[in-house]
Amino acid sequence: MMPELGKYAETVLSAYAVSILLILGLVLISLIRARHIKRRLQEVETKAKKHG
Amino acid sequence: MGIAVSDLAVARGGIKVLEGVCFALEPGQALVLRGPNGIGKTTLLRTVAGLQPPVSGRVEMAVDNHVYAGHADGLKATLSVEENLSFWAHVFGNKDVSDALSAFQLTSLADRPAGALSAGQKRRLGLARLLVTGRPLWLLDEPTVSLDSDAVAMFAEVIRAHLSRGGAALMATHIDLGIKEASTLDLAPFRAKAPEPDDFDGVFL
Amino acid sequence: MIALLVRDLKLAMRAGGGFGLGLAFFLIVVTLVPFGVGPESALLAVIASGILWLGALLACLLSLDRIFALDWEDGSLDLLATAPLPMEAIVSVKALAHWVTTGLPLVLAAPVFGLLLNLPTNGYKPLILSLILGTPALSVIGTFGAALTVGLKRGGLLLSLLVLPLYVPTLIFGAEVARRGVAGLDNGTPMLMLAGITLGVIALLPFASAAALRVNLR
Amino acid sequence: MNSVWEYANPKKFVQTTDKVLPWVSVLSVVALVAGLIWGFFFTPDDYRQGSTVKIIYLHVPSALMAINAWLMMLVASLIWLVRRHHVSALAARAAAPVGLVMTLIALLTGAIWGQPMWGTYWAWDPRLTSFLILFLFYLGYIALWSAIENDDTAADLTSVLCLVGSVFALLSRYAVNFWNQGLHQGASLSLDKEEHVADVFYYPLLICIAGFVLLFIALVLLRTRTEIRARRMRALLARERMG
Repeated sequence: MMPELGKYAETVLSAYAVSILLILGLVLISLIRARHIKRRLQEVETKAKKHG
Repeated sequence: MGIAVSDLAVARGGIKVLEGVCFALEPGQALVLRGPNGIGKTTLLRTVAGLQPPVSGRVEMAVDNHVYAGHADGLKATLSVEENLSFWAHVFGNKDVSDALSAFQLTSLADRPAGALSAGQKRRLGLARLLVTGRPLWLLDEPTVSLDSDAVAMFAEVIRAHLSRGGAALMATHIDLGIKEASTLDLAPFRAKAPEPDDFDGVFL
Repeated sequence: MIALLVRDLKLAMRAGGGFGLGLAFFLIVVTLVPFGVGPESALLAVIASGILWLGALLACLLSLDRIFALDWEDGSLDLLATAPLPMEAIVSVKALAHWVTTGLPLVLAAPVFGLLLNLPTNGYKPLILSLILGTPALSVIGTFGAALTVGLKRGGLLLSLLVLPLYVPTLIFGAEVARRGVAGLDNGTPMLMLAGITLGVIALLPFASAAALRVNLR
Repeated sequence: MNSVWEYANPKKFVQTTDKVLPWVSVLSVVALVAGLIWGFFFTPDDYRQGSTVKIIYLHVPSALMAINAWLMMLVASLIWLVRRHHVSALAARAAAPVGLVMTLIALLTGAIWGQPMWGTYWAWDPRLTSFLILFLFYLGYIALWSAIENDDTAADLTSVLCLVGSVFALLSRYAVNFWNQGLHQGASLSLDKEEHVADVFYYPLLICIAGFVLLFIALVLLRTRTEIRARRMRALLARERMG
């Protein structure tokens, strides 16, 4: 399955690993923050409506 | 010469604090803004002075007509009293500062560095700046802070003289200056209503 | 406008630090470099012009946050904004005052510091010329950074982060003029570029600085 | 209400992106996975660069997006300054960290590729240097956003910085080219030479670029929604404090 990367295997694999990790990290942080803020906003909104 | 404010709304920190403010000021008149802390007196004065844009409404007055004096006096501690004053006189295109010095009884302190003045003396120097600008409309934010009763009387005298020369003054203060010409505007009725929380609109609230 | 310039210069003189501090910092940088790279005069001669440019840039950076901070704290900035001076003129005068108190002394001191770093004799003229042409741009760009960060509590570090990338073109062309001068090459092109950048920022950046300052005052 | 500006209303924006976002996300994942798998497993090695040529599928799209993200921020800043649409300012804010990560990927993959090709991780190649400077611009922009408390002030100041920064970024690009023209004479050491890229490399590369573009759009939409909500939350809290 793995293609023959030859003597540059380390280079290519590390480039892919670094990039994919960075992208996944960014996506993950964005998603977590999106959910967090969404929940906090709901809390604040219900509170604001209760007090008028 | 005068100033006309119509249906003005002002915001502090992105939140509307006052709305529907209307008043007009003719030469020779003074208007005292009153209201509890946080109602937006400073914000209103800064908006009228052109330091911040109004949320809505209009401020109509001639250009280069007004001078603003805020909480801070804008004094340089290392410059002398006279140097401080003559700097502002030059900025406003004037030269003579002796009248302003004597009006606030600062002549004897003229050579002293502003940093060596007491709080009340500093305030007097800050107010003396109004006289060297030669502007007819004064926008004053709490002008009597840290002044003793003598100095307040001194200041009231200066205001009266200014009004009689055809000037005008808009000020926020808690102290009664005993100026007959001055009318009072209570800002409490203009407090902005909080928008409905459901109003998820262009400005978020 | 002249009154404002005179006042700022007076304040810089009386506060004591205005003229001296930047120069002292420049001297320290120049003194420390040989400790870092070794005392060989041949090596120092090669890097002298670059070090002098970097030192001038850093010394300039050091005093940027004072351009507006003091006037902001004591309320003069509010009063100046309502005075009959256009904001663009205020920021230009502030930049000029900053250049007179830091850039100009650095230009004048550079030959002395060049001696310390064993700058080749044919390098003095292009170095001084490039500093004269380039340091005004540093002050004007720095004034823009100071206008952006004037109201912030810990603005100093942020100011450096914002301003240093903007200094890149000036530094590149300025140091290139000096370096080519030392190497005896033709430095007409970078000289023109440097002058172009300086004139461009003097003409255009005050509008951005004034806009930023107005936003910060409201 | 049938203009584009309709979507500048925060509520309308959130409602619309509710429908659009899932599609964009799925498409971006499909394109990225397809493009990268095609590129990684099913393309031949370059005769000169060997298997390192596979890095091109990450390096070129991320470098493109690093620049395009800044351009998008520039346009959004201009829209904010001219038309005062809050969503526009928040979109610029949302895009900056994405652009930063793209720049970082471009830098890192470039450096990793450079090690076997140039024998060093870092060379002051004009292109690499330009991206390093771009990285600094992103850092400054993000730092300024997070340092200012008032949202409108922050939006105004970062927009001005973005405009000025764009001009200086172009100047720097030119300056850096000028500065290092003599050192790497002749040999083109840059990865980006699409002109010479053969078809075998070209089609997977196109799909990867499309994937990165879609990923950028999805992330910016998601993050803009978050910023809108955070902004509304701050407004509600401030309203509460005002009493």
